[in-house]
Amino acid sequence: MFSDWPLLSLVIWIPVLGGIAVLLAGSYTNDATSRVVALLFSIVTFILSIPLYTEFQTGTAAMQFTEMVPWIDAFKINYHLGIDGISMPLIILTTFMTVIVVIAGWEVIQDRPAQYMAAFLILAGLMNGTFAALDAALFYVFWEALLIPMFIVIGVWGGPRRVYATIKFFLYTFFGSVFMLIALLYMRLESGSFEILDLHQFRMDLDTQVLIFFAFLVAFAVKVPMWPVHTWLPDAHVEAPTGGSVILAAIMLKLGAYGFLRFSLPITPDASQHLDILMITLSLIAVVYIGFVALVQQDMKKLIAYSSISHMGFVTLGFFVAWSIMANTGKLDGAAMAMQGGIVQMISHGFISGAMFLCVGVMYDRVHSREISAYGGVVNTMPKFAAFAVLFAMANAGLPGTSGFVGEFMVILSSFKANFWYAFLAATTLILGAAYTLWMVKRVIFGDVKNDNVAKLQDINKREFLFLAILAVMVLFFGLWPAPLIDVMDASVANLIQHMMQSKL
Amino acid sequence: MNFEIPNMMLAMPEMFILTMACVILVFDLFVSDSNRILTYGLAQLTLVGAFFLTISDYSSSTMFTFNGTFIRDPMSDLLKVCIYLAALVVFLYAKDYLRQNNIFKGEFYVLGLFGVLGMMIMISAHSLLTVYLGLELLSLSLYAMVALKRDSMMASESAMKYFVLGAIASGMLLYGMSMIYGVTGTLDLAVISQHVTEIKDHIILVFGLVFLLVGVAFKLGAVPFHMWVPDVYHGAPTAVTLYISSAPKIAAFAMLMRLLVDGLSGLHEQWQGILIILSVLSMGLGNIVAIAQSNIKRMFAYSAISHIGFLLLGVLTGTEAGFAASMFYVLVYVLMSMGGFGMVILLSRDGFEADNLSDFKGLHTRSPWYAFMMLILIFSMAGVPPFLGFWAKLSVLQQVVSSGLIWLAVVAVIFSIIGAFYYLRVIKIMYFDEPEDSTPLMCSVDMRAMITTNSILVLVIGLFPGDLMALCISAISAG
Amino acid sequence: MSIEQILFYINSAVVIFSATMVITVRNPVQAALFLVLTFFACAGIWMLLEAEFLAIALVLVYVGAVMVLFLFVVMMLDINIARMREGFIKFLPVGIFFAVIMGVLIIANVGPEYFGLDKVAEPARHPADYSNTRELGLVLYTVYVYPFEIASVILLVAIVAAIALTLRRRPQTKYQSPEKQIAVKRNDRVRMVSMPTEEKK
Amino acid sequence: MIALSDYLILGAILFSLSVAGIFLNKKNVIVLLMAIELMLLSVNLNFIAFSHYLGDSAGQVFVFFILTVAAAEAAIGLAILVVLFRNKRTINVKDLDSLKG
Amino acid sequence: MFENMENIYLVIALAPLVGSVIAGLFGKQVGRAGSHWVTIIGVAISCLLSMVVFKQMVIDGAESFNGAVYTWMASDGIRFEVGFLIDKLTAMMMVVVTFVSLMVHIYTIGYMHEDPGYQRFFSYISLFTFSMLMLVMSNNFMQLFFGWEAVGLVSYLLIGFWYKKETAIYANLKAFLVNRVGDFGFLLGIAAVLMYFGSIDYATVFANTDKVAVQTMEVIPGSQWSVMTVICILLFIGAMGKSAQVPLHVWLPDSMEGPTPISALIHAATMVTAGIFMVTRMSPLFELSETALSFVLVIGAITALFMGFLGLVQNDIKRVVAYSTLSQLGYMTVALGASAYAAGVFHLMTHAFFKALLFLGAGSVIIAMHHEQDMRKMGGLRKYMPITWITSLVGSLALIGTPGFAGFFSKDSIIEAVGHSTLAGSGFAHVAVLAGVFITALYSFRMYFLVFHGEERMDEHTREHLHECPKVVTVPLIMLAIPSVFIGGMYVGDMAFGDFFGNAVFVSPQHDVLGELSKEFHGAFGMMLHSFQTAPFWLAAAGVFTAWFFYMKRPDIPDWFETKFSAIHTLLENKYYFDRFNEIFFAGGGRGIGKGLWNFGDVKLIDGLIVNGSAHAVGWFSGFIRRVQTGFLYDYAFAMILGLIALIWLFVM
Repeated sequence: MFSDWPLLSLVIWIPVLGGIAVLLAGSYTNDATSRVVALLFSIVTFILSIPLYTEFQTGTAAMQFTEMVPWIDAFKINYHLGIDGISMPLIILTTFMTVIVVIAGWEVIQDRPAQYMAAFLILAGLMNGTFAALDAALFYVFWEALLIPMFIVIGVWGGPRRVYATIKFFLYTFFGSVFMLIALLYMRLESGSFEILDLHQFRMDLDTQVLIFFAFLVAFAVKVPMWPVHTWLPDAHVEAPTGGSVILAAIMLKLGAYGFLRFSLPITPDASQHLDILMITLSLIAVVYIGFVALVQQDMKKLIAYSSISHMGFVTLGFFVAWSIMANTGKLDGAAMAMQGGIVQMISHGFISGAMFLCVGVMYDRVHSREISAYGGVVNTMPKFAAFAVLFAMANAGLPGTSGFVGEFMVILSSFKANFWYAFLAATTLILGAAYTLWMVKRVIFGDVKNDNVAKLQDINKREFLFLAILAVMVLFFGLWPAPLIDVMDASVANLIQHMMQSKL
Repeated sequence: MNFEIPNMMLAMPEMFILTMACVILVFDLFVSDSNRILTYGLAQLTLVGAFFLTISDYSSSTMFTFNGTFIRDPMSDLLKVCIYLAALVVFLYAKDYLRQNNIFKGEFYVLGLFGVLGMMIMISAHSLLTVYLGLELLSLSLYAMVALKRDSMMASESAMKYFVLGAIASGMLLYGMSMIYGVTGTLDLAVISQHVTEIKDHIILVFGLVFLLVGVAFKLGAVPFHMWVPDVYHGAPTAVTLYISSAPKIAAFAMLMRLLVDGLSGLHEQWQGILIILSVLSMGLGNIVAIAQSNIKRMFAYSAISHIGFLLLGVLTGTEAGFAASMFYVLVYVLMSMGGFGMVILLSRDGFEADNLSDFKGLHTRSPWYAFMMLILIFSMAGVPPFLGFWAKLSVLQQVVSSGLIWLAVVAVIFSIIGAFYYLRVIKIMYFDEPEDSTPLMCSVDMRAMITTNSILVLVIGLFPGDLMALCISAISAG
Repeated sequence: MSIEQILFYINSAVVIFSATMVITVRNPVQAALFLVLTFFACAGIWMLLEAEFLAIALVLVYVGAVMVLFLFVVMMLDINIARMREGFIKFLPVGIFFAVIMGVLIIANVGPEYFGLDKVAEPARHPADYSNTRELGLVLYTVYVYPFEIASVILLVAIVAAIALTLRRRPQTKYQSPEKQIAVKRNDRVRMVSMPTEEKK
Repeated sequence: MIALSDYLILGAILFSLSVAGIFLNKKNVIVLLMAIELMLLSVNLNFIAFSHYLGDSAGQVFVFFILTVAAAEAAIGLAILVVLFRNKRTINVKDLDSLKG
Repeated sequence: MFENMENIYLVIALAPLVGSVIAGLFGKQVGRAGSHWVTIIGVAISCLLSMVVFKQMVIDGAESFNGAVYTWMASDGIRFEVGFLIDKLTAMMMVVVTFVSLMVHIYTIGYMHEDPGYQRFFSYISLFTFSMLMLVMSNNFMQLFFGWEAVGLVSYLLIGFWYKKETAIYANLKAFLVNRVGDFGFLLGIAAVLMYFGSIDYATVFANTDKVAVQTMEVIPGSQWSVMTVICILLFIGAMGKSAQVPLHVWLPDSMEGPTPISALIHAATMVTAGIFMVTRMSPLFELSETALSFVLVIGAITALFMGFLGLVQNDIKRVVAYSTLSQLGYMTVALGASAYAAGVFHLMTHAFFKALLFLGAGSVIIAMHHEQDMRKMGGLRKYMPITWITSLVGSLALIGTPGFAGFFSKDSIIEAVGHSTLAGSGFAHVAVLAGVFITALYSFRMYFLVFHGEERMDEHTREHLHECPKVVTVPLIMLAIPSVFIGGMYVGDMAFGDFFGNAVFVSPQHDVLGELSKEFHGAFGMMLHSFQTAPFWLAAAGVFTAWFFYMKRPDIPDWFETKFSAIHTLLENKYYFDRFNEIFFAGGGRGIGKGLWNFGDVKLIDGLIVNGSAHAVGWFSGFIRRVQTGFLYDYAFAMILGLIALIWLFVM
């Protein structure tokens, strides 16, 4: 029944319209109504995104649910949407997390809740647009536009250093993306098209590819973020309100990684091959260096933020390890697994980091501190919460049976084929990840009640239980049975790898 | 030179404006201060009339009259229409401000309309002489308007500066014109263009060109001929700043086009180099110095300088698409700039100029709607999609890339990142800071409607920029 | 050396000298007068170039009107002349240096290399019955009617602007209004006030 | 025989003098206005010289208009000057620095 | 009834999980009794069915089962499945795990009956049982790793069960991290397996060992290492973590912070033996790398001997048992290194019983002593708690290898096997295990005498309340004491020297020490008789005697030793400074690196210098340039002229 609906347009524009509706509800009625409206729209969006999965054709790498309307003839830009197995899970993740964020912000945001909810709805629409765009210019428009609501969210509802953090966030990202714009313009000039799929076929010499690769790299590396352009993330996360951190970690970071898959790898395969060692090195630095840095953080959100960077290192490692595998073993076996691992890691990290930030948010709402040292023995007063917190911490540490394990496992297994030391360094996350996460858990959750604030804590209420439980179910589900996720992306990943291996020189 | 009977119909809008300006001048004498609104209404009607006159006879081809000193082509019509609209909006925004500042006088409208006439002449100029005269008509009107708030020390100071520097610039422009006249022996741009291709040794022409460009660059406010911009924007009454920052940019662009493209396209190689320098300097200085500003009018002034840098990017490519992109840019810029200064006017109250950035503090709390409108404008100026400013930047960058100047595009975007910082600061002040004064903004309905329309246009055209761009392309390519 | 050359050089010398004085003398009145001298000398040079009408116009319009306006303003504004020109010296060398550079650069381009007699021959002199005024007049109202009209508008703008900027209705100035004087009634002038008598204490 | 270049050089000198007058004059605005008149004069000289040597009347027409405009310009300039003086009680260039940065 | 074995296996694995979930998530609803019943029933079902499986596999000799339950995922042509491989080795492990677990469940009712986290505890131990079953029943490396980490998780949760105790939550973090170091190697090992075998199913991997055995790889550029060695050593690193081999043993003594039942279940009987089980499972791989075997042998020997020494100086009753466990794990590892897998697993089994017994006995003492664990405050408990005393004595005798007791058969087989091994390091290992016998006897009986004999050193209050524990405690003790005595003699023939494990264990002919030994094996009784002529017996006897002499007869001698050899004593007290070293070098070093990278890398270099630095530079530049806008007309004009000059210069000249 859904096959002839413009589902992608709906999941993009319904939340945007919903945002406007929430704003209107906020100005003409009361906050309670606007919350309900927001929840309604987010749920409708989520429901609309489900057919994207159920009606998805798994066997093919072709774009599905495509919509194509000429948009700006003067620039030859089309409103061209479509998804494959790589973008589809991300869209569903987005719509899903939006529901969670709306629920999570329910009572917590007392200051202009309508605008808060609206910002997230609009953000969701724009993010969906970014994932669904098949026209590079359209992609860019969504990509940049979503900075605005996020900028506002961090700036208005953020912590004490929110201004620094949000401007840093905006400028960093803006800095990255403008180079991508130039690269796109150049390719538009040379190939005559902004269509991503056309660009995939567009041939360039190596030098050009390398330049374009770097232009893309700046854009995507900032967003992922990769070392050394990661320093906006901890600040943004620390200062953002809980919902902002959740969306930032769960989805916005994925945009960068998605960019690699959609642009860098297929458009500049030779440059990617040429520079894969660089990318692998940066990824491994992210895993190890950031792992160490996370260890010494005193602020819970900062710690989780650094942990996010470290985890995203696996994603990029998985994406770029294919050529090393090829060089080392002479076969492509493992390349697809690495890439799938990266994608699984993206999805899983979306759930886990979102959940972790929500956990910090739950505590922050009660004590108004994110410092680890302000807590201790939370389990005594909040046993239910502690159970969730430990579960998510374990997932963050990559415990098998949780979704956090799957991606790391696949990436480590396949990077071993490329080089022993890649796998070795990547696997240090087993130790470092566990160390920083569980050390935090030890200091925050376990132990005797440390101070009055902790003693006065109330355990999570039904609303908090609801969103933590939903996330817990997701984390466990994909940990115990990741097959559904991997099946949908199989064809697309295979196609992408095949594409990467064809020289475009 | 044989005389031919001029085809007056082509200059109908000009004649209409002139007539009406004179009518208003006389009419105003018989209008008491309390009924000054009638003068205002008449001025607006004039613009509306000119608008319909122009579009009723919208030209699809190029026509000359007055012995080739007057040209009417699609570009001129489009730009003129935009100038009417800009002036209309400016008059509307200015009304309350003028009233509050006791300069709600007929002279403002008369001078404003004469300025519009000057711009129209510049746009339709096809001879060095008419270019010059149009420019002077505009400039003299502007000088007077800046000083119109006679009891303001800043206004008179800035008028003086504007006047002196403007006179120097037109002196240089004239010197350049004299050299070009000396080499080609004609004032007619078409003939000049022809001669330029025939003359082998370009050195004297280039010499003249440099002087000529100094004059144009001054009018545009390109570095290093920009020094008047911040002081005049800052010192002039905001209503006048609004006027200066809007329509005259379109006229300056037209002048640039007439001189460089219609007249000296044979010297493209040279003027491209000059424009590159001006452009890079403008983008750099404008964006960098804007950061240090605490006065929003000054900040917008530097922002204007940087936008001019971007505008030049399109022209310097020397291609039709590039010109169209620049044209698009200038129209977009004018729309955004009007909105920005409109907001400044909106915030000012009786006798109080709300031109400090801190006056915008907590605007979001005070009046969320206006804050949102300003947000749209600011992000648009910063070039963030999906707002209109992005497409403007995109279109010029695309042309720069197309003409192989990728490094220039990179420089441009780097400066636009720096620029984003001070735009973000405005948002920060509006949205993240606490208001010092929590009273909501009050303004008249027409102002409110116009500001809203203005900002929403920035958004809506930003979502569908194709038509405007197509219009620009067709205007350029048909000419 | 022909008489033309002699006239040219004398006039040129006067132009340069007086122009220099314009920008260097302390007193603006002197400066204005030197400017007048410059115009006169220039008008002489224009005569050499057979631009009689313009030469006359220069003297009549400029010296006669504009310069008088200048002097008028100078006198009116009551400027403190004693403090003139301090600070002139400080950056003088730099300023002169760049002025010279500027001059050299321009002269290098307009000099004999490009505009010498070998490049541009001196045109033949017009016959004695040639009227420069007539020639200009012929084109001014035909070929250049459009610029001419614009010029008129510019002058109009100047008028409007000058009035708008400088005309002051002084509130403290008292004007007579004869019609009101005539229409005045006794009651407007005198008001009868009844007061209680003061009681003695 | 006077070469065209002679006139042009005179114009150039006049132009340079006027420019020097503008940026060397640190005291009096009115002198600035005079320097501007000088600049226009040099341009006029150029035009007339070219007009003469080219045997084309357009240059002289141009000068005619420049004179007109210059007069108008002088009027407005002086009007602004008067306004300025009324506000600041000075026309010292050095005192015109409330707008900067 | 048991036609479809796959369902049986599923029930075995899932029954404890169900119990765990019910007790964990609905603990409040089902109540304390409800949760222990539901978990005990779950584990009991598993235990019974495991015995059925054991019967089918071992006694009826059924074919081993290898099948998938569901496909976890399929990526890149490789299927990752969750499935079961049930053979004799698995069956034996299943019985051991479920039986000990059942005993511990029952015992817990008594041990934890006052604890507020009663339901949670049952949930955890049931979850552990499930995890351990998944581990041993796995038919592929991934599931093995799943179970491997899952038991680690439960261990983490249980060590930190008393989360208010700072030492407990320190210990559980330490345990998890040290285990993660092992897992790190293990995961790399799995990666290597996948790379060279193209599969992670045991069956496929073991079928293709020949092809891989000849391959080499470059770990350090320029040197070719045998792939098999690399794989085995990596896998063994995992085993070192889980089975607490030096130097990854440091977590085990600290894990005694957890409740005693889990010390018995997890940290003595089952989880720590996962490494032994895993190496045995991987015997087809290990057999192909002598280097790896030597490595295993030496590590095991070091653990066996040196961890034993530490048991001598401990005063905490549970810690003594813990070091004893370490030492015994060393024995098992030595057996693996000597290719005597069967002996190793045999020891694993006997050890599971008697060590669980010892732990539960210690726990019983602790209950009676009101959670006092210091042996210096005990003594003479024999009178008060006879069952505990007897069963503990049985356990100790089994531990030291008294002929006839279970420990004797398994341990002696190992010692013999090592003696016959020809691998590099086997000489050292032989000496170490022999010395270990003496040490084991010494510390075991030191503990025994200190606790059950001699003067009563506890305070009055405690003495008055001393009494034997309730039945839920004593019954499991008795139940465990029975196999501790008999199981050795029953199975030594089959397991150590027979072909008990069939295909489950592969020993290459040149390493087959047990095969050689089996030629001299003439029944359990014969072995006992033979033992009186061998060193181990006399060493053990000497150990017992020394303990009696030192701690019963002349308690001043140990003190004299302490002062005389204070250096050695301090070394032992500080556990060879492993903890200190780890604390300073790894934990401190890690934090130091983190701080350094953060402060210098992130804060100063990237953020300070580059990001904010460029922002400040722009800001400074902005402030600087704006001063060019002086406000003076002549400067503005000058700028224009300069611009003009520059343009002329550039474009005209």
